[in-house]
Amino acid sequence: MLEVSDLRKSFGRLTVVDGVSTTVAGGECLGVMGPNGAGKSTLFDLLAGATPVDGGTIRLDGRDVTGLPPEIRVQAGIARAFQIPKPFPTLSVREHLVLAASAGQGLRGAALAGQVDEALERTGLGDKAGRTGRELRLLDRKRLELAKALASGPRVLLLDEISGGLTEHEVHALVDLIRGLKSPGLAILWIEHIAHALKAASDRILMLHLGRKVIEDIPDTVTRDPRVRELYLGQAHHA
Amino acid sequence: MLEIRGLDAFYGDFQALFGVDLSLQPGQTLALIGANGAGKSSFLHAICGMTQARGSVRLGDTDLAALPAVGRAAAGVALSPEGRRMFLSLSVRENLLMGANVRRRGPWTLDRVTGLFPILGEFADRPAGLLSGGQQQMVAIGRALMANPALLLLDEVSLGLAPVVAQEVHAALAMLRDQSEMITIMVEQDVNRAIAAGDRFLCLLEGRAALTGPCAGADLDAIGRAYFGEDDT
Amino acid sequence: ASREIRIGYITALSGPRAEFGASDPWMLEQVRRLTENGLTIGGNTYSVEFLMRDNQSNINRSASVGQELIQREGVDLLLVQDLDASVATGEMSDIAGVPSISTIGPWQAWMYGRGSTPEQGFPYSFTFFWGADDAMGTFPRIWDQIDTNRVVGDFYFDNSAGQAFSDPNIGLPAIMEKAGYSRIDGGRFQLETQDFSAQVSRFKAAEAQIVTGFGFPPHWSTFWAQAGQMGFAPEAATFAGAFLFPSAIDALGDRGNGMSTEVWWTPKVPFHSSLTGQSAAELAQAYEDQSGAQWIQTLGYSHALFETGLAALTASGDPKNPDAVRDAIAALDIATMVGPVNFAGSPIRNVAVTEVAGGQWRKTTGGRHEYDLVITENALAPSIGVEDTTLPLSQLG
Amino acid sequence: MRPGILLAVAVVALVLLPFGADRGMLFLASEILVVVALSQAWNLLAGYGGLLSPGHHGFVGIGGYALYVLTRDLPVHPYMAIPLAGIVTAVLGFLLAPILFRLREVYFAVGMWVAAEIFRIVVMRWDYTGGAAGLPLAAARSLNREWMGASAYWLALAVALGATALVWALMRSNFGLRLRALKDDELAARSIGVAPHRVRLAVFVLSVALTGMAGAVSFLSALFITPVAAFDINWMVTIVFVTIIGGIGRISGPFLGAALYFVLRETLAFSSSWYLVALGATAVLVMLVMPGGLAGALDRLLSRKSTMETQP
Amino acid sequence: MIWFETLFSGLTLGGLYALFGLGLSLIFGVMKIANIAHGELVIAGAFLAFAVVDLLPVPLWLLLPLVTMGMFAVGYALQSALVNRVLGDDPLPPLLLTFGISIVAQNLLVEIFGADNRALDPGWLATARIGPVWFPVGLLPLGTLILTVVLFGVLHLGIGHTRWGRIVRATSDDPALVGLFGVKRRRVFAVVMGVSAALAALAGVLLAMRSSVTPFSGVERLLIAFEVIVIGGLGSIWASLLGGLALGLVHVISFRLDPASGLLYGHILLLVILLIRPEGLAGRKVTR
Ligand SMILES: Nc1ncnc2c1ncn2[C@@H]1O[C@H](COP(=O)(O)OP(=O)(O)OP(=O)(O)O)[C@@H](O)[C@H]1O
Ligand SMILES: Nc1ncnc2c1ncn2[C@@H]1O[C@H](COP(=O)(O)OP(=O)(O)OP(=O)(O)O)[C@@H](O)[C@H]1O
Ligand SMILES: [Mg+2]
Ligand SMILES: [Mg+2]
Repeated sequence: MLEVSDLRKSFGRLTVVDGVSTTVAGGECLGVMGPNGAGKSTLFDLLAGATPVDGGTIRLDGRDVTGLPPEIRVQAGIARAFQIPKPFPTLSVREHLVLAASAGQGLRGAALAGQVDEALERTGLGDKAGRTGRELRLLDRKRLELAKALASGPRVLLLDEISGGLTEHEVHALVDLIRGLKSPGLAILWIEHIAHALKAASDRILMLHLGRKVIEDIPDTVTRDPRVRELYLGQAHHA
Repeated sequence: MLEIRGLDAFYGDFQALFGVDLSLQPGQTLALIGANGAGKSSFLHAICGMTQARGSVRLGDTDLAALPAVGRAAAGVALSPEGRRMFLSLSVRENLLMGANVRRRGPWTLDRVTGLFPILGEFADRPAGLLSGGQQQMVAIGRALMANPALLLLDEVSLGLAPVVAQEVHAALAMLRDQSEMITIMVEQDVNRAIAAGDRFLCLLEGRAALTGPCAGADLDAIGRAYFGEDDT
Repeated sequence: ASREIRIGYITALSGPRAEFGASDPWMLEQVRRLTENGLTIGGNTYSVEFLMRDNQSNINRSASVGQELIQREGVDLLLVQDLDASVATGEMSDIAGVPSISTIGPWQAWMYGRGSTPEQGFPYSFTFFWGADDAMGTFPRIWDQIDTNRVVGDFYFDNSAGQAFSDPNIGLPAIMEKAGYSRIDGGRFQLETQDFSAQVSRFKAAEAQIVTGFGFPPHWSTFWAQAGQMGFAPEAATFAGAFLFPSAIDALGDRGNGMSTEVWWTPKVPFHSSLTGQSAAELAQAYEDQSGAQWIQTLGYSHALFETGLAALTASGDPKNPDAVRDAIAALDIATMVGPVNFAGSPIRNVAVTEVAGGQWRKTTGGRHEYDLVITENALAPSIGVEDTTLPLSQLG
Repeated sequence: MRPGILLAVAVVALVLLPFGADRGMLFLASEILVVVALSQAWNLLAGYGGLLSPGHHGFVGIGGYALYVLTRDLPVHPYMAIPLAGIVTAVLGFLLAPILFRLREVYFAVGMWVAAEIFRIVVMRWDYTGGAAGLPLAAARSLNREWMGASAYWLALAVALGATALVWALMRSNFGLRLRALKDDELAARSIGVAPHRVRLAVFVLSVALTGMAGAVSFLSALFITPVAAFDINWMVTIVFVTIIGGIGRISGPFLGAALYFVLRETLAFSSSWYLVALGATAVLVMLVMPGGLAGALDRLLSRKSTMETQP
Repeated sequence: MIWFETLFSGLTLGGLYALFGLGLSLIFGVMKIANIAHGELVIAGAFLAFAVVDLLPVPLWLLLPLVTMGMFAVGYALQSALVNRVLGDDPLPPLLLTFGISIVAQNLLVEIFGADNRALDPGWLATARIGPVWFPVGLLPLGTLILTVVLFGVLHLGIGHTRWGRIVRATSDDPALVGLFGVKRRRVFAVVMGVSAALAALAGVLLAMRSSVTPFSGVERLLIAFEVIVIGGLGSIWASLLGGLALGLVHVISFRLDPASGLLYGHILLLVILLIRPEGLAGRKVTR
């Protein structure tokens, strides 16, 4: 479904994404991990079109979307939940989702309402539909990020650290939610620092370091890899 | 010594800290830990005057709570902020000199800081924004040291640092701790490393002190539970 | 019917043209006192109410105070002492059927700008002032008095008056050609122009010894300073519009000496007021004594505007009847502070053409004012005496 | 339901005003309505669209000139020419947008201002538009003298209420949602599929079209137009004052702002410059004590009152 | 020959333009606000000079520093009493506040000094010329240009290479953070506004010597100042000099070729430059 080849991005002299290639099929969840500043969020920026690429191609269902602006990519089906939530301060939660469903997918009327309700329910925001973005606490802001992405009817879902700040219990619930989202029509990419959660939800894990791919394999292999232990998990995880 | 009683912090209507107490002796280092959003940064901000706060904060004879941020800086409080916050249009040297802007006397000079972090001497004339994350972290720490602080606040010390660099920074901090009367409060995500670096620890949970004690012989399991707010039962 | 006559008066009291209206509050005070006891017309006594409005030198504001006076205040007669305002309100007066008289603005700009002709005229709006052709006609006669190579550089501010002055058929270019002067065209310029080095270098390169045109004092002072800096020193500088007021000459410092200009009115003109019997000198003296300011050329015309308006109302027999007032204005022929104002015998409908002379500003030696306007040319205004001949600038230093 | 009825009564009263008011009041009312319409149009672009334009006086002027030139050269009734003036300005705005929309923030603002200056100079230089001397309204004598004031009032009312209704409807539509999202955070809005160019272009064209129509209405009763009057920067001064003092980004802002503006003007107009000093001082004061403008302050007052009422 | 004169006039006019832009760009760079009252600061400087020479006939070399210091005080007071109170995330309150100040200032000047055009008589300097006979240049415009370049240099050094400049740049980068380094940002802003007002006033005095001003001349100066900083590009001091000289040259050349079009070609230049480089000639790309 999503094919990425040799993606590159530099900011000035700093190369942040350095020749990353991967593919994600429908129904699959690719976990992305790596130290702070490894280039994970930047990779998502490139996929979503928020920053122009310096090199490489991005294909969605075989169609080259590399040069398209973000709004067109959303309409094509690449949706994203930001690491740092960006709710619109004056819009209500429901308005966020209506906007996502209408602008992203061109839905109208009952279909639109249905999609919005479903996204509200899945993310547990049902009772907060009337709150404005400004009023939301961190946790709800993160949920709203996910809900927006869902409401836009994605084919590829980019999730950036949506579990930050959640308790253990909530993380488990989130893992269940993501598992439940899996369907043949949807490819998921999930950046997360909580290794066990990522492991539980992902079919494969991609580890980035200094903008390069270190390893991409099934979760067990990745977490056992000595490079991953050295670069990312650290000594604490040997215990 | 640092004496904090009943510290509350606010962002507008939102309360981020609830009655935190703390007391530290000269030369001590506090490891401040807690989950994402627990209020660690808010605690530091409340001490240095970057956010509205209520409660008493005394450093030696000085009543910090009565001073504005500018006055607290002059009284010897220095912060290395989360996210490093470089002055982007200033060179590395100028960033460091900004730290000396309050003109307190003491051992820390440009030369000593570049002695501690040689790479900063090498890059002294580069715009600070072009440095790597780890290097920026060094600038932020060096900039705080340049004030010759009596109370050094370090937020997310090893964020964005390669493990080996993080180790170097911690080694330097350990040296500082042993050499001076400076009080240090350090926020560190890696609990193990934090406990190793501190004399005492304070674990925050949703703005409240969940657990505190000496680092030596600390019970990591208890800290883990306090960290996530799980009940002992 | 009500026994009150309401007269609207529009002028510029603030804004860039405020100098033109500087004497108006004082003048209105005088006229109010004169009409304190009302006017007796056709056997009825009417009280007179004057409504003075400041157009803030802003043409939009002119339109809205014009509307206010005509629509809200229901004035019987509108007097307008400002060219821009008279153009803006002329149409309203015609459409609403409220007679209006204006002054201070070449009549060509007032008439052609509004899309009419001397044969056609307007239903209710009238103006009296000199014409661009007459004022410009004095210029070559001023220059004839000094010895030059007869090469003239000219440039004009681009507004309705400037268009009338620079018109190739009726404006200065045609007049100069007829009088045997050759012309170096400096073009028209816009209000915000801050640099005249282009004109200076063009005139200098062509060795022009005379500079002329039309503009406001700031334009001239910039031009004149740059001329000095670039070493351009003509023998005559005759610039319409810029040298009307003593303050503009004062602002030039020593370099104001010898500027020549069209003269509409000075305290020296031999005319008397039909209202008060005052001579021009007495009027100026009274103004200077009571206001502390120096006389200005608009003093005479403002006074004449009141004279004409009151004369028309009196002659109408029924001041509350717009058509009667309109007919009375059209039939007017009176001697005023600025000389004869004759609508009745004018070949140009709705327009009475007044006299204009030429003069030169000279530094005084110990007089009341720093500069004095000396009349040097009077072909179109023989009743105004010539005091001296024009002197070349090189002689005045 | 009650506010709806109130609104309907207010609109009917406004429509019937010419039968009750004298010519003077009617004229003042038309002036107020033109200012409301202009401010509402500017509010749409600046307040809701986040595009601060200091060049709307350029479109006031183009609207005015469109009326004069159209009625001079074509057999169009002046009243019919008002919507046509809106179309002319809309087309001009549409043509200009590709240039202006490359610019951001200050660059956009300066670009707008400069565009207005260019309009002015071109109209001033062009014989077709009468040059610096301006044009009389050739069709004026064909208007019914009795009903002129009332007609001008109704036209102003139509444009003002039309602008307000349009803003109201837009902000309740999907389009309004997109606009608000874009203004809050462009990247986030694009990330859920909002196309910024299309949305901005639409508000821009609507805003300048309304501005052009209001300009045409205003110059209809002036009967004469000159470049200096048409492209007067004071239009901008009034619009900015009214919108921001009233409360930018709120539909009631232009009404409240216009009310304050005209109260100040009508009570202080005789002291010429002091009235403008008072106007400026009001702007300073409002920004110091209620940065959200009158509408913002009113909102807070009402919400405080309602929380007080709901408390036992 | 004529073209040399044109070139020279263009550069000297451009120098004056650059000076209009300099103070505005300083405020914009440091506080990220557009000071709508900047044009009035220019004009107020000129009127302060008129007031001084009306009261006592001070020589020019004394007048310039007097006016500059006076307007520094005015700028400092304006910032600390008013503008500082509305600085925040929302750019609108400072915008309208300075807009209000500009209207008040303009009309106060009218009330105090009247609406007349006024010029400052620089005495012998008005027509003083130097250079060879075949190419005499005015001392006043030449002096203006030299003074402008010197001021740009001084400001460049002051901002780039002094402790004060470091504090200003740091405050501009992160106003919320500098308090931790003992910097009172409101004071920094007040000083910067003072400097900006002083520069504006100096430009105003030079303008009043070159041509003349009325209390209403502020708007045109403001537009020119904005054009200068936008043509040059925001974010650098020298960019304003570049923008000023470019605009001055285009104005003078177009006055030569087509005087009736006024500033038209300057405006078109601006649009063309922005079309090619939306961030100005020497501006940094705005990263968003
Ligand atoms: N716009 C930008 N300009 C310059 N540098 C940037 C920019 N955006 C990101 N960077 C740098 O690129 C590097 C990678 O950033 P990125 O946000 O992709 O990391 P990440 O892997 O998501 O880290 P984290 O786990 O902390 O979220 C960092 O060093 C960051 O400072
Ligand atoms: N500027 C702010 N405005 C409003 N709320 C804030 C602000 N900064 C922090 N908060 C809130 O205060 C709470 C505590 O945040 P704080 O940044 O102190 O946490 P922390 O422990 O430092 O977390 P982290 O590990 O993410 O840095 C959080 O709920 C956060 O959302
Ligand atoms: Mg990230
Ligand atoms: Mg933190």
